Amino acid sequence: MSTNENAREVTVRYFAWVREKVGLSEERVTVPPDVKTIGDLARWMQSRGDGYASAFAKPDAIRAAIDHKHVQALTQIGAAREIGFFPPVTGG
Amino acid sequence: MSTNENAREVTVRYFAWVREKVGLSEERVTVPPDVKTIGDLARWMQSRGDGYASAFAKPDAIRAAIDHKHVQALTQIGAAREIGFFPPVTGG
Amino acid sequence: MSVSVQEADFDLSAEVAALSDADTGIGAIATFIGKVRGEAHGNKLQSMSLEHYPGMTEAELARIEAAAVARFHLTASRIIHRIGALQPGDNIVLVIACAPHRHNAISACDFLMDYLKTEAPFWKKETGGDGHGSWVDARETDDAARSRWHSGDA
Amino acid sequence: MSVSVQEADFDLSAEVAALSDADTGIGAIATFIGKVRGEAHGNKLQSMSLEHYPGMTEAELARIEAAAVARFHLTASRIIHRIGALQPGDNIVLVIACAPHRHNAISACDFLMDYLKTEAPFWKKETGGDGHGSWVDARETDDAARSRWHSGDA
Repeated sequence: MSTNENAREVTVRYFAWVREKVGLSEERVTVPPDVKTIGDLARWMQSRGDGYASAFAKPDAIRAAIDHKHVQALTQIGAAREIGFFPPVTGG
Repeated sequence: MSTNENAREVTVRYFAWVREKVGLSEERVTVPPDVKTIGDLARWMQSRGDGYASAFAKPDAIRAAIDHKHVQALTQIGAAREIGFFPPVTGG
Repeated sequence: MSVSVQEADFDLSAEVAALSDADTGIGAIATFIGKVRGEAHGNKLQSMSLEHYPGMTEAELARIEAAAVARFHLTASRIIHRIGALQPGDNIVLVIACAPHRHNAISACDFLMDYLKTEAPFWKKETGGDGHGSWVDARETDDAARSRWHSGDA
Repeated sequence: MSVSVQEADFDLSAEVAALSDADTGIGAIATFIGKVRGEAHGNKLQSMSLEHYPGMTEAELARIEAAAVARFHLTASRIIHRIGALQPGDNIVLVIACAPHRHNAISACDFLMDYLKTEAPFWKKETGGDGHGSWVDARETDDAARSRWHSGDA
């Protein structure tokens, strides 16, 4: 399997109902070169199977973090080591 | 000693530096008929001796209560059973 | 709802438990403790003495507490104020406000302290490192803080 | 300053004492406890489960706490948030803010809870009396509460 020089491997973690719908809490993902932003990644996730399609059906309902910091849909993935997807938080 | 029909006996209590200057914490006082308000009473107190004169030298610096409720200088003494004089409060 | 004026110290956890353990409608508990600081106006404090107006104090505290309960829809509340001789680090006052949701509980604590500071008949006398005692002056900032809630509400 | 994410319950008095006993500069201690209520949206609650994002949670709580310390000039502070299975009446979260004066301590508690509610990565799943589990929806009122402090301050 050839690796595009722009493809990146990142750890992706899922929480709460995103985790339940995806059916995984964590995985290593090879991000295609045309996936530049968090929003791109959320939309690309929809194509990865029924669980993902359900979890990411409404990207606006999902929040994300890069390397443990909250980010927006337009944030570049850049050199992210870990990306988290989760619903709006409900602690406290 | 003849008692004017308009003279009233009340318990007067003193607190904090008012008490220290007066030299008493509590006394029964016969209020003259022309002393109608709390302000009148505070001014009349000045005439009762050196300690009182010192304690009531600045009536505006003193607060008062009638029967355990805060009152103002213009409040009528009326049928008060107990009058308290004290500095602005500093608890909490 | 209850108020206490006492020489004894209080136990925060025990007071909170007594107020809230039996009621699962309570989602929020805000507490405030005021303590004797080791310095006053830049001078070292040796001790503090708290005087109050017996009878009036309890009535004022109950009135202030009832106003907070009504205004913030509290489920439970408690005020304890100590009197007598206190040392730096000692507790002076405890207020607890319990409510279904957090903003009411926290605002009620704020309100209770602002009214207590300006209307409850307590007076502090501080004794400094030199042994000299002086009555604490009332702070205009306390009156200003109370007026945030609109005068006459409690 | 310290934050903890833990399954175990906490002891309010012990946490306050650990934070404040040694410092007589502290004149004001405000605390807030959030508890599991017995009802949610009119339905009886059987239990609650709290999930979080290990690593990110601690970082977010520390960031929020540092923002409160800087903004309100806190002398000491503490955040404890529980995770795992909880029952009605159980404690969920504790925040403590210590300061020389009361308004800073109380406002810091308010600020810490508003930011914690909207930025710390915790998620609640409620199980009702019928055994059905559902994830709690985020509340727009929490975002509105946070925006009182001006977005981007923490």
